[in-house]
Amino acid sequence: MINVVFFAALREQLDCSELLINDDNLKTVADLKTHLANKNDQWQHVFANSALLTAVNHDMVNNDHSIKSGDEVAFFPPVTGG
Amino acid sequence: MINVVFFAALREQLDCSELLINDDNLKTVADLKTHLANKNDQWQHVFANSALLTAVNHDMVNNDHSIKSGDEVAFFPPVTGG
Amino acid sequence: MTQEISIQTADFSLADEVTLLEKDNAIDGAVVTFTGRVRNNNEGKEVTSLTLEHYPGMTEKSLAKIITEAKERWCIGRVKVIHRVGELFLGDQIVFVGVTSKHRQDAFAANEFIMDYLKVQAPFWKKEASKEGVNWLEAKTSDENKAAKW
Amino acid sequence: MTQEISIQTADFSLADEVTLLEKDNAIDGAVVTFTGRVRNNNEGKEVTSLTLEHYPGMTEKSLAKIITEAKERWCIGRVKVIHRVGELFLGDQIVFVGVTSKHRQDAFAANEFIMDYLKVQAPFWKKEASKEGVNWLEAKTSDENKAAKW
Repeated sequence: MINVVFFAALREQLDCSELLINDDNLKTVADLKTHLANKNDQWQHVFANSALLTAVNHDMVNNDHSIKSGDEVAFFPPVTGG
Repeated sequence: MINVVFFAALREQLDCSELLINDDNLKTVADLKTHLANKNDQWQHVFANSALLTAVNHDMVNNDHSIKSGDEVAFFPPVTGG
Repeated sequence: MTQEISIQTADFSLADEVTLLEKDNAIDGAVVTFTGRVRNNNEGKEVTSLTLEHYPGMTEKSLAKIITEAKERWCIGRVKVIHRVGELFLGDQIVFVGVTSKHRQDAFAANEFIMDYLKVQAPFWKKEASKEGVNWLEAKTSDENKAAKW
Repeated sequence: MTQEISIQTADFSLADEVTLLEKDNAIDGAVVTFTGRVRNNNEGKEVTSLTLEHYPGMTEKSLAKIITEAKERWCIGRVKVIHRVGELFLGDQIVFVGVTSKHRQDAFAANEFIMDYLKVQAPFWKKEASKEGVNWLEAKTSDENKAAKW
């Protein structure tokens, strides 16, 4: 089970803040993104954005980062704090 | 008439904070320094220090800066504020 | 020693934070602070308020990493980072970074480094309300460049 | 608008100074402050007090020049420089520089520039009292180098 969370503009575009994925075939962040993008056109559009950032267990990671059951994977737009 | 002032360690070494010089032959800072250094051995010693700074009318200047009657010429060690 | 990182909705007091940074700290002669506030103007729009969202847990972790890196790069004493979240209005304080050091250039560099990295790595997002409506701010390339220079 | 430069024997309040820098100033989102205090230790000596002498008239003129140059180099809003003179003790505040700007890097750079130039151009001298006696501080080559880098 992977816990997927979304923030800021991304959360609003998807109208979703959190979902659980149970699919042992998803080995990397890239796999998960492809899986989510296949939900529908809106998700496809959002995940086509190359500026999208990913964090696994609170650390920023790249698309080839491995994921496993129990991980929290976050997707969000470039940060704008400070 | 030139008003000469001394600060900090320099003032203490010379035991003098201010003096008036009335000598139309002193055309530059260098002339004035030579004149002052000739007072005695202690003044000679103090004015031999190349780190000595000079300000004329509150602006830092070099040895070849011109001086004229009415000027305030200050001599002091490198500054240590802040 | 107080916490180095605070994410809070409440306002903060610059004076209180500096007092804490200096308390029982006779070895550090330099204190550099940065305070960021809500400006009335951003790229020509009249801003009325900002709403700040963050990613609890990751925020603290990313700021702790940035502080650790600053301590590895410079000889600094104490550090405090405060970032507010929620709705903020014109003139409100958003962020505070305070750094003490023996020699001033360490506190200057570490403070600017922390702000530059916070801007591109800490998971905060600003939603801006202006007369033209409400919209999420876009990240700036210039901020990426500032962080990359260190 | 208050005076940008103050040479004083009295202490100052960081909070009051920052409040003045921010007052009716909705366009500047960034405030950077530097505060320098008397440390308990300088090159291995246990310092008990400092006495600061300055050259009235030239001090103000040299600081005004430094501030003007900072304003020419960076896009900054308000500036305040306070330097205390007279006898100061352990932990006492010596110097304050506050700079506001729209974009943070201007305030950071201008503030450090002002401090670096103050250190080598403003006519202040420190006499240090420690257990080893009283002596005038020597200027540091490192300070010359810091000013030269701008």
